Amino acid sequence: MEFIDFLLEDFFVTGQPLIYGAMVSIVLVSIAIVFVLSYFKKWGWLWREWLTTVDHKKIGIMYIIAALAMLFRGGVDALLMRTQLTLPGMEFLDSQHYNEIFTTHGTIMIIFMAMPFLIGLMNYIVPLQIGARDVAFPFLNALSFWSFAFGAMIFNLSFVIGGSPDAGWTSYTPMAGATLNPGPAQNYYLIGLQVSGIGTLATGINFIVTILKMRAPGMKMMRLPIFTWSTFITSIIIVFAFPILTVALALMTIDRIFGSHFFTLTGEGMPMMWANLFWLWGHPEVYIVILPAFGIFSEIISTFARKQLFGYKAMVYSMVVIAGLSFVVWVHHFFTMGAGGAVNSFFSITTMLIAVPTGVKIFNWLGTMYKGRIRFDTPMLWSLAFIPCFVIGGVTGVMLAMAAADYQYHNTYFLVAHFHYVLIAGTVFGCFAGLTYWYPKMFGHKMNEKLGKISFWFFVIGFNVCFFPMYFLGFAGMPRRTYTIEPEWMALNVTASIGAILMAIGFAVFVYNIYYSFRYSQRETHGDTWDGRALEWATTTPVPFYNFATVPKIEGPEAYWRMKENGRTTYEKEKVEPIHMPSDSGVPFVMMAFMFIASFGLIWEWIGIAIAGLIGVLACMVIRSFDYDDGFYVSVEEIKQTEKKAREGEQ
Amino acid sequence: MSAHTDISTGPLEYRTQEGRMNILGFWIFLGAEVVLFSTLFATYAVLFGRTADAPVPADLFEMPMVLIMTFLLLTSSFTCGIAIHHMRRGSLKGLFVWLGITLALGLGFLGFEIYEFVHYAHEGASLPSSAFWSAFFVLTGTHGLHVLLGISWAVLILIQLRQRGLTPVTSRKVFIVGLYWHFLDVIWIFIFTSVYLIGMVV
Amino acid sequence: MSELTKRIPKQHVVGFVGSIILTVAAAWAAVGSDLPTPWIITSIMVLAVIQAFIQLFMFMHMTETESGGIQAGNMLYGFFVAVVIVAGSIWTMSFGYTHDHGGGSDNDNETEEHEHMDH
Amino acid sequence: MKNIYLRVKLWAALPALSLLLLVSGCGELTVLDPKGPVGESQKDLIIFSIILMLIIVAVVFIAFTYMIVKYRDRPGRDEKDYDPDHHGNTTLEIVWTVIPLIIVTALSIPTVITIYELEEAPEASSDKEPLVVYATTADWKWFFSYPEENIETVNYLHIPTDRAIEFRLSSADSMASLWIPALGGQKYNMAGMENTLYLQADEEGTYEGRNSNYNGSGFAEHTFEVHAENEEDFESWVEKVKNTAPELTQEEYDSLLAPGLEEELEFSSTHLDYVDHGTNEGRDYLIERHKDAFEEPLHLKGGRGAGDE
Ligand code: HEA
Ligand code: HEA
Ligand code: CUA
Ligand SMILES: [Cu+2]
Repeated sequence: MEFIDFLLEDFFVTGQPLIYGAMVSIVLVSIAIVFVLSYFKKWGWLWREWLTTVDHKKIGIMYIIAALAMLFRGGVDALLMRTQLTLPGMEFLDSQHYNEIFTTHGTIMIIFMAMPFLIGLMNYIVPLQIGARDVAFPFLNALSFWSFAFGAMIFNLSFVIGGSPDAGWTSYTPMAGATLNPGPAQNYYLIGLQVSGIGTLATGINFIVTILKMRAPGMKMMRLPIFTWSTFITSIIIVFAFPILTVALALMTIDRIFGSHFFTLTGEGMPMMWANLFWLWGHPEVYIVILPAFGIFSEIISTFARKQLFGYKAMVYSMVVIAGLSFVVWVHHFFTMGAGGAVNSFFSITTMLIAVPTGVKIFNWLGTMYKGRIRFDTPMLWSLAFIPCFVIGGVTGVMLAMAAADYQYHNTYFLVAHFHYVLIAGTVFGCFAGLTYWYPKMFGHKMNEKLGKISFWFFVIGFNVCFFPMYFLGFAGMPRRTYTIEPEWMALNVTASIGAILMAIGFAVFVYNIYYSFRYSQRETHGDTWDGRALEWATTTPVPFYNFATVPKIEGPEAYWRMKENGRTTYEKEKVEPIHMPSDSGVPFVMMAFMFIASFGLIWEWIGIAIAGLIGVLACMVIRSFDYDDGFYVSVEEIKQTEKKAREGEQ
Repeated sequence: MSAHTDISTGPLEYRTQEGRMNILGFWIFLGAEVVLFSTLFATYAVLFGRTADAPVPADLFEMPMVLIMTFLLLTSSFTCGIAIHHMRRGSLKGLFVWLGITLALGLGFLGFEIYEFVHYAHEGASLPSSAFWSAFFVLTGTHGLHVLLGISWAVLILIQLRQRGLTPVTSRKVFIVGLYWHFLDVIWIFIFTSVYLIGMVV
Repeated sequence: MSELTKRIPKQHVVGFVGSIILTVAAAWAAVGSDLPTPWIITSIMVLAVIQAFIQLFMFMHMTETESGGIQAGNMLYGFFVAVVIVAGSIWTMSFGYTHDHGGGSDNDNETEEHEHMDH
Repeated sequence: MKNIYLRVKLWAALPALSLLLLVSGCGELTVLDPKGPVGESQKDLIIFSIILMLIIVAVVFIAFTYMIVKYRDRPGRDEKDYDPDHHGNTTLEIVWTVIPLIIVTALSIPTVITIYELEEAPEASSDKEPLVVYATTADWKWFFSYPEENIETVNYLHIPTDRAIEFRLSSADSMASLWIPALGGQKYNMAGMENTLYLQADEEGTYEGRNSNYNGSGFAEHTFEVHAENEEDFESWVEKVKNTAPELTQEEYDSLLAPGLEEELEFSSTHLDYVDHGTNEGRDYLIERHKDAFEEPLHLKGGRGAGDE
């Protein structure tokens, strides 16, 4: 009886029609998935082809699918918020639920949408761009993916079991501490981010080694495609920033569960230290989600302007400078803490300096278009829209960086407008651009152009209509994270909500386009869909699991462009040799499933379950340590067969 | 994986492409560990002096014990170096002996650390006592946990050495665990200096 | 490669003896000397950094093989970020003037600490 | 190609629109219509930066439009201005590195000057001693203590005009941020610490004040009203409170601290007699008394609640 009471009162989130709806739909969708898989006898296929795969291309695709799902979830959160904020006195959400929703919206969008989306694209593309057969550590790569997937699952579970965190994606203490915020909700945030963060760190290491050690012969660093460069630099930021988050989350977890006093009011703890650690990671984090997007735009603009990238070296060095500066600006997120004139002046200036290398990039993109012959396919449209929108976001960032003025902008919708302008125009446009650009390589057919353009215009116009008014809401004194608005802010909020609806339509058309193109698009017969320049276009479409039958020797920048000029391919019949490939493994999935159990135990402070799960994790590590499986060889015969089939359509 | 450019000279652990990549990857991981520990150091430094009603560090820290712990780890780092040296000479026996000594020293260190923690707890300084003591226990405890992990990991590798002898793979593993062990010594030097010595001075 | 023939390589012995000496020197500086506190803290931190380099070069062979440069660069960047985190946190979190920093009577020690950890 | 022009027009329209709104002095934009010297210097900085930013935006937009119009792929385009191998120009690259550097310098100088200026009481009223007000928050209400006058108010504030107010900010529990947009920027209220914020009103009137730093379910209602009046009115208000309001007993104060919303109240003594939450001793005063009260989050429905009058 007591147990049932517990289930109804604390375990499951009850009393909200929205959440009942979510529960029912989760159960229905799960049943449907189980049914479909059983009916079509697909369980074995799922396990063999996806859950145990170590192929970077499949892992990349899984990342992207998960990220799209998270964009949907985060987007629905956004629409709920916009609904509540449209009119003064709205009673659609009460304050508690509104707070939970902006918290999950922010967290999901940044941690479980933006990063995995970009990491998915990196996974698929980077090994292809450098002429490698996989990443340096394929097993670790699978582990990273599953740690992200289970981390995201834990976080999303909070919605129906135990309640969602409600302290903002920044989770400032003492509000997020155990005293003021008891219960499992905040633990979901801590543990969900922790689990996926470990995977991100591993991804960073993986890509650094991949890019340093697995380049095709002749592919010098200064010949790398610019997207690979951006991945490399992003990975460095990841490796040096994520441990800070790991520690910060761990400290708050220990505070909440084991009674320490890092960020508490009692025991002389120091709540602001959390903010300090959070932003020490958090600022580099925003460049983690923008630099790969910069890389994508560079590839696309150069391809569709049909010109070499302007100022390749400056593009590389500017990213290096941004990466370096990104570690010395974090205090701009709490200028209002009162750290004094010297601190604020220093961090104001370092922050504004980032405008310089970023400006170099903007002008170089314009330079790339100069004397080009620009085609306006959908990927290019996203990239073009990025430039003016991002500049608006960037220059308002510089306005925020002026500490004395920031005392007025801080915690207002001016800030909300800034970060959506950079995150959406930068990261989200970048993801959409990259996905449509590389889509034919991944799936063997283009996305429909007409639908693509419709979704583009809805999304871009909606985006500006939604977020531009928010700058003025900031000037009008509207604070962020407020669940209800004053009458004088109504006009602008109505506008913003209309914009959000336009964006939602844009996104819906985008998703529909995936389905439509799957059904009706013409299949690609040629690997080089867009007349591309980098090596990923040199393989056939669909890409064989070993990527390249023969690895080409690289003679300069824009490797594939040169190969095309010299009539070379990645399949030179005489040179085919057996290819060594890593074996698939179920260990990453199982290990992270145990991690999931351990996390769930920790979140509910059921230490027994937590320990049991951890033992499972350790056991998997031991199994892995004793695993001497050295992979397998693909025979010359099989390679020739595969290539013959794949190249049938080409002459 | 791409071209297996294997070589036939030089230390065994570097001979395969895989071995070289693993070692490089581990170095990069150590870079991340530097950041991880420096975050703990930063926290410790910021929370220094926030002892609330608990004892202050100068009253509890004792030089002899800290010195013993330091020498244990320093020596183990040295013996680990010798173990790797023997491995590179192709002496499995030498490797076993010296790595064994290393682990024994590591266990000794852990023993002292546990004793120290229990002792402090008796004196009224434990994790929940105050911000300062939280920072102290988490910083030193994280290091201790790493040592424990290093020992267990090395034991697993010793078993594999038994089973397979010195191969490019096993020697790579030994080398990497060796790097880990030395690295923990580096961290301890900073704990010794900025926690214990400074804690005794001020 | 002549080192390889020896049972105990000289480099490692030198490193070991060096680190023992540095440790003893630091311990002495801390409790045996009567230097002013800021001096003590500066000097023992310098000794610690030297010891770290002994480990990295003499025991861990950081610069060995063609990845040596990368490995060294990686560790150097790690140290840069470490300095930023430690010094930066102390600087911003001590935020001087208007804040009651807590720590009651230990306050004096603390400010000293802040000034001298910035290395 | 119609689309391109449409978009160009759209984006050209946005900054023009913003400029329009600005020059028309849109009364709703509180931050740009400040009522005191602190907000005034921040507004000047903001306007200065907006002008520079608009120039940058204009340059980028014009260049952008030029590129996509002139170099778009269209039938019958002159082949001579297509140069696929063109990939750099050192002079240009130096130019667009140096000019932004100069702009950043131009922004930094007034920024640093203003930062230091705001650390002190405003010049404009340096002839008078600032009025000291302890502004303490507890979830989700404001306590304003006037130590010299020995009075305390809850959720509203009276200040004299043309005299600097020296706020001593602190919090009894979660972090908050005192913000009166019409008078100037905000600073954090934190437990166990004390922050100083100077503001000043030059015009009489009633202004909105609020906590702008999210702190849980009562956040939207965590507001207060600021009545700025001339020195005489202020004095008589103080007298009135002194004479008519009850004393703030510790018992009463403790019960007011419990998390929740509160009415406007006034007292003829201050809580500083028992506790100063800005000191180390006061940091866990509230927690010791109301630890268990945080279990249930407030489920406030939309609309203005207790923070309103
Ligand atoms: C993709 C993510 C992303 C990116 C790229 C940026 C880029 C920048 N951000 Fe932003 N930022 C966020 C995401 C991002 N930000 C988020 C999520 C928050 C809020 C978090 C929260 O509190 O929840 C935030 C908050 C934030 C703040 C804190 C404000 C506050 O809390 O009060 C500040 C303050 O300085 C700031 C500044 C900047 C600056 C100066 C840049 C610069 O990098 C921009 C540089 C670009 C340009 C300037 C445009 C192009 C340049 C030219 C055309 C050259 C000429 C220009 C000049 C000379 C000015 N950001
Ligand atoms: C990459 C990051 C990212 C992205 C893409 C977005 C996208 C959006 N965000 Fe987000 N936002 C953040 C990151 C992001 N946000 C962060 C970090 C915060 C701070 C959180 C915090 O304060 O802690 C924030 C906060 C935030 C706020 C402020 C909340 C507050 O302070 O009170 C608002 C308010 O309007 C908002 C709105 C939106 C909207 C309308 C979108 C739109 O772009 C969304 C587009 C819409 C869709 C993609 C919907 C798709 C759905 C359908 C098509 C289905 C429709 C069906 C049904 C409704 C059943 N966001
Ligand atoms: Cu050299 Cu261990
Ligand atoms: Cu930032």
